[in-house]
Amino acid sequence: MFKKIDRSSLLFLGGALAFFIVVQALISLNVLTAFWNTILRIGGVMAIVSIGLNLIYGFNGQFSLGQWGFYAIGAYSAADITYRWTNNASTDGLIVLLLIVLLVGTSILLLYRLLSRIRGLDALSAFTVYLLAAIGLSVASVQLGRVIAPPVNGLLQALPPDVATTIVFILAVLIGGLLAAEVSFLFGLPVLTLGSDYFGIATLGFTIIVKVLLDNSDTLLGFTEMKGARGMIGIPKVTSWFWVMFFLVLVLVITRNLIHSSTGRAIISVREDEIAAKAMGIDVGYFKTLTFVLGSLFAGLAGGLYAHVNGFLHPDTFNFIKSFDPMIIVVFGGLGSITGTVFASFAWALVLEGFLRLLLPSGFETWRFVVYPLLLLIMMLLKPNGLFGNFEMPYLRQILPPLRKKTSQPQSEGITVKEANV
Amino acid sequence: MKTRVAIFVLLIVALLVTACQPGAAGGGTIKIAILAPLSGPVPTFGVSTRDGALLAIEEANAKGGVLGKKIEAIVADSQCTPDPAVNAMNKVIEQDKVHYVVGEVCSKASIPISEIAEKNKVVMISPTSTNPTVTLNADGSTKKYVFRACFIDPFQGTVMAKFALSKGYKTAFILFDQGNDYVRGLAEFFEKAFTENGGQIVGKETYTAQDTDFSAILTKVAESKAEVLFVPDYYNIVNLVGAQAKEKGVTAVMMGGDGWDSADLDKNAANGGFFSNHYSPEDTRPIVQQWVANYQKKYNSVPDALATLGYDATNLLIAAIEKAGVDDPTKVAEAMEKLEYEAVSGKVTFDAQHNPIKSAVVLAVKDGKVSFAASVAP
Amino acid sequence: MSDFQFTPSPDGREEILRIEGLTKLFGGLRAVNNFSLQLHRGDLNGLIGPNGAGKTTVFNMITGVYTPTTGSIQFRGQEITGLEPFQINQMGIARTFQNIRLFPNLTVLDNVRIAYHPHAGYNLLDGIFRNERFQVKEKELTERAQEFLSVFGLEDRQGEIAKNLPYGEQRRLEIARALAAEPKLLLLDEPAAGMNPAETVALMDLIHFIRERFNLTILLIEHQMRVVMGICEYITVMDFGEVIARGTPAEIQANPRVVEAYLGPGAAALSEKFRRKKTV
Amino acid sequence: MMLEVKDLNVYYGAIHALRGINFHLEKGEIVTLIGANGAGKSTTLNTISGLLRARSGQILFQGEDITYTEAQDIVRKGIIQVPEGRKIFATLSVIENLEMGAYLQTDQAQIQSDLEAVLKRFPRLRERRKQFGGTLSGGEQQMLAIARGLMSRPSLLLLDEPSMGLSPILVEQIFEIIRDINEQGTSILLVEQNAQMALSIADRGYVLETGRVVLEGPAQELLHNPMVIEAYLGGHG
Amino acid sequence: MNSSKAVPSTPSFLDFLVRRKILGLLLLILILLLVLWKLGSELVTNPTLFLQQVINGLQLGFVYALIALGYTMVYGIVRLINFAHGDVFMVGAFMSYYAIARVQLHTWPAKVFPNLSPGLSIGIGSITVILLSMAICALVAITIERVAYKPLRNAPRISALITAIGVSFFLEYFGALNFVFSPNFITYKRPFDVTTWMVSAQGVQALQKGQAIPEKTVIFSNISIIIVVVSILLLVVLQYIVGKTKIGKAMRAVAYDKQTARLMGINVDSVISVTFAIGAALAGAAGMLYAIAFPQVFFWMGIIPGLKAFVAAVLGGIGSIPGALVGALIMGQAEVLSAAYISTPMRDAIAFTILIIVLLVRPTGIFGEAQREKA
Repeated sequence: MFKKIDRSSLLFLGGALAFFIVVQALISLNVLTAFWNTILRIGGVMAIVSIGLNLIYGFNGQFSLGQWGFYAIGAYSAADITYRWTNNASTDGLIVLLLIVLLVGTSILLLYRLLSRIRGLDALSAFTVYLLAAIGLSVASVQLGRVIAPPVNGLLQALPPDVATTIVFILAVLIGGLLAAEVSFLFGLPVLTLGSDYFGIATLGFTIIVKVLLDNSDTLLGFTEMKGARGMIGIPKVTSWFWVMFFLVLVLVITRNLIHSSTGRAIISVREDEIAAKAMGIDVGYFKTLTFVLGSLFAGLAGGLYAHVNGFLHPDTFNFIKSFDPMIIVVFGGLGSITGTVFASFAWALVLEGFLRLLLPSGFETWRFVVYPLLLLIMMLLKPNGLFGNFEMPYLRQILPPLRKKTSQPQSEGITVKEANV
Repeated sequence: MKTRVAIFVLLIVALLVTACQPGAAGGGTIKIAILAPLSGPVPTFGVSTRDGALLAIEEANAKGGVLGKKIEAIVADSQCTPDPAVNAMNKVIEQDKVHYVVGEVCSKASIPISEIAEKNKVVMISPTSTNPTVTLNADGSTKKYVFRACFIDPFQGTVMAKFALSKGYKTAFILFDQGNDYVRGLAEFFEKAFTENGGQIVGKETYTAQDTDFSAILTKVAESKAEVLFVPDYYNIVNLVGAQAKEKGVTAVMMGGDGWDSADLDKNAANGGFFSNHYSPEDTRPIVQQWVANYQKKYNSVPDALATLGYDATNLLIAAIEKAGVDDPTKVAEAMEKLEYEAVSGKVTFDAQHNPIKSAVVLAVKDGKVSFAASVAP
Repeated sequence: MSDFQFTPSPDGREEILRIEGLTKLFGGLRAVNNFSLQLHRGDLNGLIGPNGAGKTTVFNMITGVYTPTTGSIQFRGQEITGLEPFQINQMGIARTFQNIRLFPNLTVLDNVRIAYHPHAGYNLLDGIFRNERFQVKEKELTERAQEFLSVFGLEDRQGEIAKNLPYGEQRRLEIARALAAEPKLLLLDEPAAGMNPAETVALMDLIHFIRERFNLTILLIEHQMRVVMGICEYITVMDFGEVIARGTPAEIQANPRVVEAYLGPGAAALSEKFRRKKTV
Repeated sequence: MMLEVKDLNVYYGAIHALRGINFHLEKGEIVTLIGANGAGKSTTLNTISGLLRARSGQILFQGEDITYTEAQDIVRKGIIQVPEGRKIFATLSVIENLEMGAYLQTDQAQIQSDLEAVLKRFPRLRERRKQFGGTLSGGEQQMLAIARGLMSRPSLLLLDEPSMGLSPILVEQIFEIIRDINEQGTSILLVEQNAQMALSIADRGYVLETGRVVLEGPAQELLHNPMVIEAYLGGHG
Repeated sequence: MNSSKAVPSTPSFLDFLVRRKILGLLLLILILLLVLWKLGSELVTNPTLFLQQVINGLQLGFVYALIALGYTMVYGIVRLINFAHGDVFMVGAFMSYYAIARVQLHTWPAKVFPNLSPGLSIGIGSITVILLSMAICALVAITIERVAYKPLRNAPRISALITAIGVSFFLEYFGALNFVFSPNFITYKRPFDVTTWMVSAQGVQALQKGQAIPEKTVIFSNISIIIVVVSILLLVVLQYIVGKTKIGKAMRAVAYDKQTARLMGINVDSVISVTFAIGAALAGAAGMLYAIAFPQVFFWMGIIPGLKAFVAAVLGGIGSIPGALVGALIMGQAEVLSAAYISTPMRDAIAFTILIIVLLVRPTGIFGEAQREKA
């Protein structure tokens, strides 16, 4: 049964395709106007961020408020790449970040192998090693990038502009995701040793630190094109409904395959009972880090997509108050339910930005944010486990393998304990 | 399970129904959308702007509307934040089918929506967004459909620098909000003009919009013995800075920009300070007196800079429509470029980058009153 | 030092576990003091003692949950103190818990499959791409897990959520899960707690059976003497962190210190004393 | 009749912890519930105390149905539990722990005199009255737990494994105290693993196994009942 | 130590550096030395300025302490991060604003007893106002607890956290409505005038209006004194309530062990309500003091102080009352000193960096109790 693609996968992919085509058709026919189009795209982007958070919180049990910071990192790094390409016709951003992502990523993997052989590893010391490696390699990448960029410029410029931009865009989104993932690895390494609520607060701190850095991106960080608090303009608006759906489906498939593999079960076991998981040979620290990095990867991807929706980035979008939004969505949809998360993301965007805007009578525009928390409150009181609890649609549902054919097991038959009959 | 399916279906149906709802036919009226941050961090700015704009529309309607049609105001909340602003802009363009937009207040919201305006050929006039890129494309060309009703930063910063020097002050300390481009712009151009003309900046400090405790930096100001403290922020920050400056022994004269202009400016805290503005309420021009009186009658408070600019922006728009003679955004935009209009904030024409050319005044805060101090031509 | 003598196994079996001078202090409290123990392949030994005697603390030190204050633990000749619990498990020591620690919201099958993870034979990327290797290994792993379940009579329950199982089945599931890690040494912490007599008898048979079938060495903590006396070949008795007796079940039952530790000091005499008071 | 428990059924989630327990306790008696770990002894006490809710059955205290009464009202009626593992408030001083026992008492003078009486009974506690509960030794904690229970002026004291983790000498002391408290008129329901000890001071006993009463009778009879001995030391299964 | 394929052991140079925590410690020590060197050199260059900044930080720290206590008490008892606490603080500030600016409540002693000395009369009046806003905040908090938290006590912990965020949004935006509080920044009317004193080698003098401060002078105002004194007073009262009263002891008992507290006859629900009320009352007082120090009230004013105070509570060890005070004082100093000497735009980032570093060194905060191991 593992060999063939099962019915639920076909149904899911078909359904996703159908959903994409229907919405795309409605967009093309202008039935769904730019207003709804934007909201749907934002909903999709939020779904990706929230799936990442659901992995971290819902499946691995780590209370993280840092998702928004990684989202910001993905958004700004991807935007910087495409900005340099479209405005300066230069690939230096692309090349340098690509080199950083690759070199630092490789060094992390290599160092991880090396360091994991050390008994009783101290997280902070390990962090220092990784940090030094990351800083060194980043500096090297910048130098190296200057050499490599010009020939690649020529190469890309030879392509039709649309194709080149698309290539740069896809790479930018992926690099944004990977960069967020690597930063999350460095940050998570020491911080993941903290107990649950303390971890949440430290990650909230991360979001705030990222926001402050973005506020000063042009002065302290030296990226003048990001323009700090003036907001970054000139990013090509290439994130179409297609790309949102493409990445959403990709993330869904990855998440589903991950969760339904041995790795996924190990991740969940950490949430269920850390001590029992350790006793069963699960390297709890490794799986916490892995999940955190994966969740942040998704956040970074989503950030890259978001940057190219409106073509404008402002640090205020990454304010810590908004960092609760993915958490609200995840809890609202149901912890541990990917279906719920996706549904809640779209519902959140459609209700808050869509219906409430349209339905509230004029003069009551400000009531949007009075109604929203009330809705939230009522929903939480009525369904404290979220809208979907742990319900999953068929594709995401764990399939129970069929029972093995009974082989003859004479010894075991005799002593098999019957169910307590009293 | 069933309920979930039901909810899902309901949402889809609702989406389709609302989406397919045709925007109300625009036959009998001309619609003007007002995008203002009614919620979010600074609703107070949004409320003022909206009130000013609504008053302009009301007055125009009282005079029979424009092109013989009534004007219909559509208010949308844009939260001074990019995403909601984009949604609000899309909503008024797509659902309400407006051709003219007054807004947004904050540059960070105005920039993304100006691109939508340009793409959809909708005339947009921002009452207060000072960032140059609001009216400019990425390549430096001017956006055809986007205008603004306020000074851009260089002008006010320069005005105040010159004014400070003319008063004989030689040293200044600048406080500005790193996260607010309006404040930052004013601060930068003040510094430039002040030092170029012989003054000296003895210190610069930043804060964030959420800060309330300025004790650390005000202690530094007191220590620096600067003669002028330039705080080009909105009145709420000025109130806090002014109140604490006195406790910290700061003797410098406070100066700032049009952000100070508000009925809520703490005249006690800002006592002895000066700020640049678009007009003086003491101005005897009838349009100014009429405006102040009408506003006071309707909203029971003195109009602030935001209300005034909201009023002016709307009037400029109406005048341009009138001048164009047709309800056609392209024509209106062309008419606007050549417009010459007597607004509350002075006689306005637009330069090549769609920024208004108008004169500024400097107002003094003294003994609980705001009074005219000087007039500066562009 | 300890009076404990390490001896080679009479029939030359491999030494599995050697604990020497193990001591654990919690603050000032001496939870375990100078504990020593030796196990050979195939041993089925018991560790008994009243509540709070320090038995579970010994288990926690063997499995790496606590680091011993002093002392050494060698598993098949390798020092394992200071290793992480998961590393110790991967080396071949599995355990169950006194107050059942299943993964409560997962299915019975997944509980077992999780323990099989270190031997899954495919990695993260295989899982994400669902390649051939994943398909094969996952199938193998699942069948293996089901096999374990069927040994424990839980095959029909594979889809059940673990926390909804009756108590006795939860116990058996926990043992099945521990075995899925393919251990050489199995530590059972009060496996019969909360079981009724019928279930207990069945459990004892089961323990015997798994020892044979999986070639295990077993150390178990138990309160119910009838279990310990019934199946253990050799028993170590602890009280107040100290070993107070060692020996075969018969020896232990006859040992006055053990009787006192369990039944109270001079039970009969004390009873007389209280009786007298009552009647006065 | 002081306490009567009829057909009590209690569940933990899906686990059927008590399966129709019946027993009773007369005024002035010491009754003991004995049995192995997980037999349902503590569950019974917690249900009487109102921490757990019975799914069916009835608990009568002095003729009054208290099956669904709130925990604090049960204490008010005169039943107090000295929980398993002492459960001293480690962050409160000894005196404060005792005051918590008297939480529902309002008469300050009476609380003071009770406090005095309790400290007199437990001189060790008087020595340590300013110390935090968490710093006491096991035996002292057990004394404090009993003393704290007495501060509520109970007519029925529920004791959950008072001998747990104590040395024989201390166990003896604790049991003497229990005896003593009983002689001064407080009825006692004692849950113990240490069966001989418990039966030696009790009037009657019930043996619990997996949530049901399997044996009951006068303590002296149970003490010599081979089934009890076997249940603990197990001749052979 | 034996080695084999399964047993990790690399006794090498790297092992030495990494395992012995040396690298990690070096990193931390390096950061610490840099900060100390920077601050030390500033202290030497201009000691009065430094002292002045410390005084500024002290005033801020005490206000944070009052808010932090509410977080810490609620967390200690129900393990809930009460995000709405900052907004209760805002309600307190608004209440005192209305009482002073609209009702002139602070002038009642002058009206009823015209012969009272003005200082005393304003003092009594201000105390009335602060008590009023404390009482209203307590009521608001009890209502919130009953409506939004109590029904979720047996639900997953995160549900209550989400409702806390919901309540926080609601209080803000409902407060922003015109007929509730206001969407505007409102200038707060202090019940008394500000007086500033200079302390120098010449002694203490009042600072005249418009007078520049001479060299080597430290100034402080009656506002800092009032804030510090009132805060300390409230802390003493709180310490008394928690330490000596029956309800305080019950609070500690419930925080330690709810089940056993129930066995003692303690009504856990009402103790929790009281805890919320006391925490909120402190926030109400803090609201008024904060508004006096930084005279402006605004519907969003609770968010940032709330966040900072929350960080302070965590820094000190959430659940610990002295921890909240120490954490808040550290936060106050960290904020002011980093604004003054390190980097103004980065001051929030610096505050959080300190928090993260402290947590890495002491995972449960400065006064936090170590997490109990369990197996």
